[in-house]
Amino acid sequence: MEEVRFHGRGGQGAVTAANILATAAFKEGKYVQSFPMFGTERRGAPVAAFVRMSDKPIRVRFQVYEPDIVVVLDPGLLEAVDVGAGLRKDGGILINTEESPEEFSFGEVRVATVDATKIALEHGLGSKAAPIVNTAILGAYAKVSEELNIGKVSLASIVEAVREGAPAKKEENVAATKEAYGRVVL
Amino acid sequence: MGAIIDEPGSSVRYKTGSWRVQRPVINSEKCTKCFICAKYCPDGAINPTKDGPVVDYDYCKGCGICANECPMKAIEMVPEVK
Amino acid sequence: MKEEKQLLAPGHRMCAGCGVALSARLCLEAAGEKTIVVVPTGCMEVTTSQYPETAWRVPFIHVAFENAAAAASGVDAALKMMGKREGVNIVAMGGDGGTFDIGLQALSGMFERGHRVTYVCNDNEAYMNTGIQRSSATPYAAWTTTSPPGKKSIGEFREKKPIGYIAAAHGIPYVATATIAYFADYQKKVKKALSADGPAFIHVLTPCPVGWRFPPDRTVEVSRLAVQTGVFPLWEVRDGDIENLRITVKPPERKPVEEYLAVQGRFSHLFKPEKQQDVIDRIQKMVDEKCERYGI
Amino acid sequence: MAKMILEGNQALAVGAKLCRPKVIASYPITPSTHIPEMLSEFVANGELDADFINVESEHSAISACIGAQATGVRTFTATASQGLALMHEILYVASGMRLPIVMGVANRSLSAPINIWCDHSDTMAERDSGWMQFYSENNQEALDLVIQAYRIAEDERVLLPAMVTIDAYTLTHTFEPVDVPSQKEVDEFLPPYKPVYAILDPERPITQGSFGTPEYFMEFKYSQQKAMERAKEVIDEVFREFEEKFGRKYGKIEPYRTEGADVILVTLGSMSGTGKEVVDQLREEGAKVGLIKVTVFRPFPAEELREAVRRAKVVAVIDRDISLGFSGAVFANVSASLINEEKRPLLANFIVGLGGRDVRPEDFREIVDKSFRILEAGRVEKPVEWINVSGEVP
Repeated sequence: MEEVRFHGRGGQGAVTAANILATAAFKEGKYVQSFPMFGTERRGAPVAAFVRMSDKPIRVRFQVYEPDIVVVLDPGLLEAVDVGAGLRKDGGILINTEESPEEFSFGEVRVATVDATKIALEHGLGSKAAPIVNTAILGAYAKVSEELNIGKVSLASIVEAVREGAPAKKEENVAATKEAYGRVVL
Repeated sequence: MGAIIDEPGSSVRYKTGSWRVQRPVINSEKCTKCFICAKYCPDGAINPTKDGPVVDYDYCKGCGICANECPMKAIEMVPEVK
Repeated sequence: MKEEKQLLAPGHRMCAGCGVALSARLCLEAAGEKTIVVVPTGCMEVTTSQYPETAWRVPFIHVAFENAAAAASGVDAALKMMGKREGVNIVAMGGDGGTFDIGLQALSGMFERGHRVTYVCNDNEAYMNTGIQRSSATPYAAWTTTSPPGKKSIGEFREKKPIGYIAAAHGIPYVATATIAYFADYQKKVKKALSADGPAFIHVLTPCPVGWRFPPDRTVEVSRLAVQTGVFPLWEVRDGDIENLRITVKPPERKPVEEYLAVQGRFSHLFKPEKQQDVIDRIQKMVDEKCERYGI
Repeated sequence: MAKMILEGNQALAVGAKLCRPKVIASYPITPSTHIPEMLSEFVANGELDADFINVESEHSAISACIGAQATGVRTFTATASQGLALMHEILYVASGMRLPIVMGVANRSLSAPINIWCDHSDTMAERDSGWMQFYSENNQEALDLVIQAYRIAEDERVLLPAMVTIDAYTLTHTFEPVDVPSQKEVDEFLPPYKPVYAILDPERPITQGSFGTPEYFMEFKYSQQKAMERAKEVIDEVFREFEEKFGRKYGKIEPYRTEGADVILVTLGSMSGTGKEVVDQLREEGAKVGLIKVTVFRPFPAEELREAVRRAKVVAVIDRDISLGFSGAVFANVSASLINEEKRPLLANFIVGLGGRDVRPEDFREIVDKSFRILEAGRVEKPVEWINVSGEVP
């Protein structure tokens, strides 16, 4: 079983990202579970969402404490939240930032970065003040999972899930997803 | 089942006439058959008939509204004789 | 003269001279047998539906004290879904406790949602089922077991809640007041209420010989006095248009409220050991002000 | 049959929709709000032919359901926590009037302090209300149990209301794949609602909700108790039929690796899955431990439970609720079920996960460790123990 944790802010779509990722993994025949951090957080507050995927039925029902992959939707959260908490040594962390991976240190954990905000805005997803980065970052996730061979979900499945799950601008979201896949820095 | 009562109006088995300490007696000579008494009876114990109102003593509780409201003062409340 | 089937059968256990019993009879007579009755917990419920006998010859349901309007909403919805809504009346009959107080939230919900239910409040101005405790319908200066007069009390010290206005403020199609003495007026209003395309509310004053402390033969008389003194004006309002409230029974000449108060033991502390003229005057003034607004 | 990824609330809502309720009355409350939201959407877009009553409180929600069900249609409502507590008095009315209403409940703690997370205090507080109670382990069970609950509740031998529960967040807000049966399949399993006694019809006037004096009251309660007892059989029948039709097996209790187990854990709801995972691990480590999941809490399956723990040495009942001043509610029922057994296991109660505190694998391990220590000692020193709680009270 592999576990993924998303960090975002209320309203940024971290929960939707987790659901789309779970759907994509499900399309590949995996058992999945996705759920939000159980809280009352409102718009703007830090939130987290989780995905479990496995070849066997998933029975466990507790929060994710030791994720294989962490995805950070908002670089501003790095200051506020211990995004690396519990992260497995052989795992990876994917951060939405314009900076390169060398700028970050999470021990032995591999760091990947992608400027999902820029990609999202280029495709007209959200505004400068509130870019909608969750679909772009999922494209990056496909690449990272492939490279690390952990929590692997193909770009094709993610694209399909994005197309189904995006409430609006389906093709723009799909384009952003595909583009981010190619722009990850590892 | 579920304390459902499926016999409508079965309360007629319960004779409230025994509650009465005084009974209305209609003076048919004074009565004009306006049936105000029947209209105002809380117990539906006065039946309007072609011969005038008839008190159903099985149910009349003896409240005396009929006597009080009768425009002709044709109803008298008399003590129940035990 | 045809003998009509009483839809509220004799053998019910309401007190001798009960105003509520008379109100229920008159209401059902006007509504007819295609009527479903919803009743909250109270005097009427415990006296008419004592297992294994029922006084009701129409479908009847009681659920609890504060939810007659909600239960009636469910009946309305179910009939609609069953395709049986047309030609059937839904009448909820609650007391003042179940309507003014504990049931007000459910009532407001029912009004606001627009269920086609005629809600009749049989107001005897206190919690009679539990033994004459004050409700928000209890009038100023009345004795109840929880608003007793004493060295520091005049009895109930607040004015009666304007339930009819509260109902009308929801903008529902029809709101009226009525009382048992004026049965023709009352029954006409029941028919109007039932033909309204939405919720309707009729506030019926139903004197209680036990709680108001007068002899049981005077129930109708006391209800008539309430109208003749202007204590309880009879009116109707359509679509919440309170500006155009219509008086339906205008007493030819208003009698002094003292006549109404004096016949009721619940106001006896205003007359003895010594007469409290100031309080009586105050009540008269309250009534005068109201009646002037209504032009009666 | 289609596989869909649904959160627990959605699974419950979809399950309810497939049962074609005609009147739904519901009031929003976290974390069950998505249920009425989804159902109102089904009604709005014509997928479900029902009247959705936007009531002004949970009290009115259940009252409107009673009014509608008593008129003659199938009804549904959903709530959680304070909402269920607000319904409390009316729950007794629904069962006393023998109206087979089905309700979804998101298990959430009761205030104070106010808390929106999972525990079972809300439904346990209604265990005496005459409602059947079905606890879901996952979203599939939520959907399946709603469908089965209607069948059981409406059976003429039963005619009792039922609640189907899902744990706050761990199920309500968790997405996972769920097999959604087709409408046709459900229609074949659950016939249209035909009221047996309770109908408000001017053509056939009856009185419902009558006044019961001491001469009659006890008989009515006795008949409810009898119906609960008959429900046990009906539940088995319906579960069997469901398995035949849909291939998923249910039991009032579900024993998991209890064969040869010295220690048996008793669980309810979503923690059961985590418990099974830990049992697997411990079995691999050589520990003789098993688990019993209680799916039906009312009527309480005492007979099955007695049988299932017959050979165990220690039974550790894990309660996600607490009857303050005594023990967890499940423990009280389990121990009462065993009290007349000549040879019975030692019984211990562990209180976990109140107000959404996570129930983790290490909590299960701790409980198992403690249970084996009880086994070694041959006695229970502390019958009720709280797990993962700081002794320091703020």
